[in-house]
Amino acid sequence: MSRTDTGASERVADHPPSGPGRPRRGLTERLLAVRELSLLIALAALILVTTMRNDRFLSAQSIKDLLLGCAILVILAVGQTLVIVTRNVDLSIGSILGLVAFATGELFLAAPGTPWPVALLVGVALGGLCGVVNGGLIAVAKVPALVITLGTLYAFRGIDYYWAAGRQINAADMPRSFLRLGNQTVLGVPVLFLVALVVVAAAGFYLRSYRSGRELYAIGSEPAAARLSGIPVGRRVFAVFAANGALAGLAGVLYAARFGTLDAAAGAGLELQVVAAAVVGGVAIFGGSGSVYGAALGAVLLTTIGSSLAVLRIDPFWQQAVVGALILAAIGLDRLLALRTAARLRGGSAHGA
Amino acid sequence: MAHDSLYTAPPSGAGVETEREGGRFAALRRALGSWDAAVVAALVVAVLLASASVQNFATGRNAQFLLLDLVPLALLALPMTLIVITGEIDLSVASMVGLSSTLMGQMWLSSGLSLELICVLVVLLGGVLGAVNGVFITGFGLPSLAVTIGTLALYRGLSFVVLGDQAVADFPPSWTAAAVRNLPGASIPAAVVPVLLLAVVFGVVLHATPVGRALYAMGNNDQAATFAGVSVARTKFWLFVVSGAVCGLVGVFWTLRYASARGDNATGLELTVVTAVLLGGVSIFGGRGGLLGVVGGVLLLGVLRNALQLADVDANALTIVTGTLLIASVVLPNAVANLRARLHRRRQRAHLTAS
Amino acid sequence: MSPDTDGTQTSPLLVLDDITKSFGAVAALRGVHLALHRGAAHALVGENGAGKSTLVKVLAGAHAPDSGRMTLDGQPLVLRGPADARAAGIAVIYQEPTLFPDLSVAENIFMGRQPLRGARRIDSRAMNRATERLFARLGVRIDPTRPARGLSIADQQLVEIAKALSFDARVLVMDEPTAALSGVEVERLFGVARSLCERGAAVLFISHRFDEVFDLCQRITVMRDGAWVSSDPAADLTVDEVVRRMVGRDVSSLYPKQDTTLRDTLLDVRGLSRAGVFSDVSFTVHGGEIVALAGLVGAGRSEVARAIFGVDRYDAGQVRVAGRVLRPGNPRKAIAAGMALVPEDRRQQGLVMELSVERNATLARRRALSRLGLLLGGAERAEARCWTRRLQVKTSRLAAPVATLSGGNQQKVVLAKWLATEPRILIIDEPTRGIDVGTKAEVHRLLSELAGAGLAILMISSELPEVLGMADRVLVMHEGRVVRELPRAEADETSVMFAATGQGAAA
Amino acid sequence: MSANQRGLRLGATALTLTALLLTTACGGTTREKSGNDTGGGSQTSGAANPDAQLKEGLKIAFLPKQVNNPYFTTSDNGGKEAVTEIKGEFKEVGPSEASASSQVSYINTLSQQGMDVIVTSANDPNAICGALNQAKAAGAKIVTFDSDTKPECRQIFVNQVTAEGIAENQVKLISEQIGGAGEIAILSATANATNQNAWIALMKEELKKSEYSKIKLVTVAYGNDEDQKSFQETQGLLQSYPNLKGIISPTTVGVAAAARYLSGSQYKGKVKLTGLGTPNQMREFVKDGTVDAFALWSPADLGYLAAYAGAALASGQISGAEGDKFKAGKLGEYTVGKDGVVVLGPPTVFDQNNIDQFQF
Repeated sequence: MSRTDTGASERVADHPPSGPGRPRRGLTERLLAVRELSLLIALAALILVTTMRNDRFLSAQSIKDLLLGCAILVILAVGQTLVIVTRNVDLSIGSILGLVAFATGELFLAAPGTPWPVALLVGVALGGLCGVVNGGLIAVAKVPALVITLGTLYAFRGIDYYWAAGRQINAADMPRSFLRLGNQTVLGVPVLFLVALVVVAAAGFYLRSYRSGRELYAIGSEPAAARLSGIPVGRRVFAVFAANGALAGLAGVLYAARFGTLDAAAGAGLELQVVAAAVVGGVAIFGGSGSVYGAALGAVLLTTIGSSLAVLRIDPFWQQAVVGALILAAIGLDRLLALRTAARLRGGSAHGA
Repeated sequence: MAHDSLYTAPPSGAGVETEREGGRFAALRRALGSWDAAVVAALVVAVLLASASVQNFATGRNAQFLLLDLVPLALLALPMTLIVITGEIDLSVASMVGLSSTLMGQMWLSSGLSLELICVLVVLLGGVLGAVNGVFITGFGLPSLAVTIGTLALYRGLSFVVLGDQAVADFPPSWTAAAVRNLPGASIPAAVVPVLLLAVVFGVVLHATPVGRALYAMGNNDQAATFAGVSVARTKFWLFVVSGAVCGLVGVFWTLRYASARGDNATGLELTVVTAVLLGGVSIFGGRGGLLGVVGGVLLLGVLRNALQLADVDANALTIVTGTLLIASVVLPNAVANLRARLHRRRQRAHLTAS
Repeated sequence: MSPDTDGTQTSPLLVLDDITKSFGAVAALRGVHLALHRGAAHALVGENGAGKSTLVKVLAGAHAPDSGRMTLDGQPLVLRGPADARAAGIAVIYQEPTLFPDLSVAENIFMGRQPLRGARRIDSRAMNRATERLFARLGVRIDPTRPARGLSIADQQLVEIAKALSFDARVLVMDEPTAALSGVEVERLFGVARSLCERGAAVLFISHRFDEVFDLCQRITVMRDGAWVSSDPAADLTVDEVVRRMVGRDVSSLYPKQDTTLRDTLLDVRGLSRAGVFSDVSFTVHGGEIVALAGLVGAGRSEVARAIFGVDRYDAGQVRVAGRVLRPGNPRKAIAAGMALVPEDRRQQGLVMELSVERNATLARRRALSRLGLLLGGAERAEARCWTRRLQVKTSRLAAPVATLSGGNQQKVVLAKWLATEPRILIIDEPTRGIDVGTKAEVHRLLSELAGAGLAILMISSELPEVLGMADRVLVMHEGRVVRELPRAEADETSVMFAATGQGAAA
Repeated sequence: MSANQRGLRLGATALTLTALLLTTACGGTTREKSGNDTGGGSQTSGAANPDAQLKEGLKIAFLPKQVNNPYFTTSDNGGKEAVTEIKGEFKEVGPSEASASSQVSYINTLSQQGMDVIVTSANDPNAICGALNQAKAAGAKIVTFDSDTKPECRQIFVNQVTAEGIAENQVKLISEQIGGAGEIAILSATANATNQNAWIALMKEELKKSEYSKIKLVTVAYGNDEDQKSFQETQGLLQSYPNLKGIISPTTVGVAAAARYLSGSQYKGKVKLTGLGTPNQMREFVKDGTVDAFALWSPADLGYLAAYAGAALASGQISGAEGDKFKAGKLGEYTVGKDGVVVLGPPTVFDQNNIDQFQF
């Protein structure tokens, strides 16, 4: 915490400011805009390079594939953003997704006539339940979310395995109407991507425009101050984990619709990509700052990297290494920028009185 | 130091707030003072129960299998204990083992170096991998959790890059046999001996040297440690280097034991290591725990898995058991401490109103 | 008998009755009474550690009292958390600002109470306008949309004040809000407080500056060692009387610094600067001398001490110990050169609260005590026993966590830790903060003895009587610079405060 | 230098020194020196008695690559059927993730439990060898199926088909579908999957035949047996090779993912797909016209045969030597081939006409 005089405020002793002026754009907002812009530039550059190698990369089919491919990751990244903003992390989402995806298949097996909206609701509810388990354990034990969710990562996956017992659910077991959800398009845009867009917009709107949304940032920014301000920290963190679980549940149902073939291993290892997407998207791992738009862009970027590696015929084994390198680069870059900003703010004027 | 408070739920609290925490942690401390003993007792109970109820458990051959399976886990738990005591974590250990293993395979395949030299190089390279973690964590001041999640992915990815589509398996049989050989005249694997030696070294460093004192101090309060002349960053850096070097060693052992260098070696082992360390009574917040408890934790975990496996418990149930054990070993001490603190307060209140 | 039955006309708005609160073995509040009246400002004074801040946290709902009653407007008041206190109309300005660095200034002020528009959305334009209006009332101009990160401590405090104002609170609690403010800002703040009073609010004001206390407040409550001492109309009291009640005995007998002969220069600080924190700090300390570094909170005193000791780096300048240049940024080198630093924040910097007394007392000596790199046998225990005896630390056993000790005994453990290193230079930051009066005297006697034994002592203290009583020389800092150097004979309350508040500093 | 640092450095130095000492003392083991001294050929112990009756009460354990793979669930169920027929004790154990090291631990457990036969599918041809040999020494008979180990580590390998058979079949299927000419690609599982690589090598041989001279194999992609990855790789193939006419995916996960991708894309019906898949997974895509025909052996029969082979070994009917014959219940008589390999038979081809007769 810097406790230094910046001279940033101009003290006017005798004449108060002349009426309410037009609010200027805050520094935070400007920094965020910079991050989102640079992500877009990176994305454009990547697409350009890949397209130069192979012009089909920019065909309608290919763009459709990209949008379809990133939808699930975008939804998960939005949920993870909610969690990271409060200075927590949820590593169990991959397992929640797998469990819910399998449960969806089971539901259709058990009750073949189930309309897909019901399945969607059941999946979201089951995901939410998993999130409640996470949130509850964290609230009760007051231990880092990392450890709890690392534990539930295995516990949920174990339940999934146990339940599936080596069985597989196939596309034929699920109703056509449900599977169409997975690759249908509206005006050339996949439904899945539209769902993701709605989730991003809703979460972004909530975080910006609602008191409880702003409180999430407050909690991540300075937990002790949040408590003193009367913010129900425990309740908010609990709710965030429940919401993240529900979003992972939604992603699980969509996963089932998209891939059609389900076994218990669905979504294994996805948590790394999701954390990477959020972090690359500018969500500070220290909490308190970052936006869902950035996280969503991060998810799109990661998916595009995956696709272009395949198109560029680069050894697919590089992909995981790239994910890791991106996480390191993103958090390192954030740190560097933060230090720079701090130095600039401090160096601005030393007791310029 | 932003990273020390990251992901720790209890309020870092200003001023008097910590005084209450002090009270609670004192209770926690009492609960944990006996944690070592509890782990050892649980271990004894587990062994006795398994011997009595699980067929084929109490045999020399089984002991050999059990111990051999535990060698990597035990080795990795040693530096992890020290790291967690300083309030950090290293999630990249399993990936470092995997990368060490493939590096060993690649060198054996294509470099023409002698295997002895390769082994040394792999341990040193492991140290370099750990140093990368260390630089990001102590040099840039980033949270170890985030950094090692990144290197978890990076190193695993690289280990696939290194060997790509092959598994190197033609290591000399004399070497691969040595990795699983028993001590003469006993059904105890010879590999246990270096593990024990290292455990003693780590135990002595942690419990009877100035370095160990500094580790506890910085895990509890790195500011106070800095004011007392402890080089917090430098010590942590070297801990991560040591962790990497031990991973290199485990990589060598793993490769020889399974006679196969593959990109997916030791996948997911980090969870088991962290579980064993926490089960051994090391506090995830840092500053508390001992090596004896961790060794107990490793053995307990091994005995449980082995016995359950022998009792034909489903592998999936074992996954659940590991996850649940991890959660229980962090939730239980805290829940107990909370309960005690609450009882204490109630007693105090009763005392006050009575007077 | 209730202490506030004497001659007040209206029934009090907020009453605290027999409030008790303890943390572990430490009793922070023991049967405290307080009554705040509508339209009146009430001062709460007491030494550091007298329990004022704990009382503030009880009022804020951050701490639940162990026993006692609170009533607001005659109704029993139970605060289950800060949110309850807010709902009851109690606003608190803390000693240390509690802002969210990542959020905008306006959001910091209105967190949880942002103005809304349709569909319960936050109306950020209205929020920013309201913020500008609040700042206008305070007469400052801070961009409402800038993040709180990077604000100066004074500006942070102003944001806190604006926050409290925005409540239209019935009870306004101010815990040393003026420490970092300039004279004009203090006047503005008092203007706001008075206008709140006129509207019928009750104000509780905590400060060490008696001129401000007597300027603003109608009643004064004195606390000492967590206990209530007295509540009287300000008009019936004098400064001397208040100080006597705060300290509990005559001031002069407290500070037994003996005159000693000066020896060689041991600490020589030349042109030390750290951008934005302090600049061009130069002074020397001789063996046998106690030099006090005085100034307001935030003037940069502790930061200078940290830089000298090497915890922080500095941008320019030099530190010499007995003539030899000390490597910057390395506390271990400083310790090796014979320097010791007893930091201001015992809990965060001085002690590892969960480790035992023994481990804490020997932490800085862990290397010296080891044989062949091993700490075996009872070397640490013997050393710890020796020093805890010499300093008369009261503890049940050396293996007890230091958190279980009282504040005074904790401070002795810190001293033991550093005296065990047998330093030549002792830098001691707020040596008696939060410890009881008896131990205070012991600490002062000890410092005097140490100086007599030839140590060079650099003392940082916010307590003027301590500075004036103990120091051979007083260096006064203001906004990161040493603005006055006063020999003992010339130092008095007026001259030090005058320099510390920056008045006439330029002369 | 600080003592702290000194201690750590001391440790590192000591470690290095010890290792270096080791190096010099032993003179060094290099790859060239060690050579390939692992003797080949399966070791057969004891003579076989072809007339011996199958013993009852044999303890037969199935250890698949992982227990969460539907393919193995099916084949293990086939094994169970066989074991029930011969009145043995059946057991299925295995790791939840396909890793060789956890298989070792299970082999040890099984050997500790005194199993008569261990039927396993190896995650790594070498890694589980040591444990298998120990189990063999402890009296268990070792049968591998689906994925083999080194021949000396087991007595019998029950091969689903010969690699040649697969290669022949797959190339023939794709050639028929694309009309004998054009570019094709292969979508495989993981890049180090032993049998996949063997098949791919043989497919390349097969393609050299004159009748396939107009077919060009452009690349091999690896979907890692993950849905998402296989999806992306299929997508990448289609973009990189605009003239692609067909894809062979000789892995159940890959072929299903590729089919699902194709069925929702503009390439549906235009780019042909064949491979190895289960009828249940592929039924949808055969019916909607994405896939004309694909092949697979019966995993259940594979497990069934492996169980009988194990029982025959344990009963002394066969020893694993070339030429040994045994009866495998409903499947009839089988002969042990070279290196102890028993071949299940040619793969079944599934298309629109027959797919509804199969349920697995």
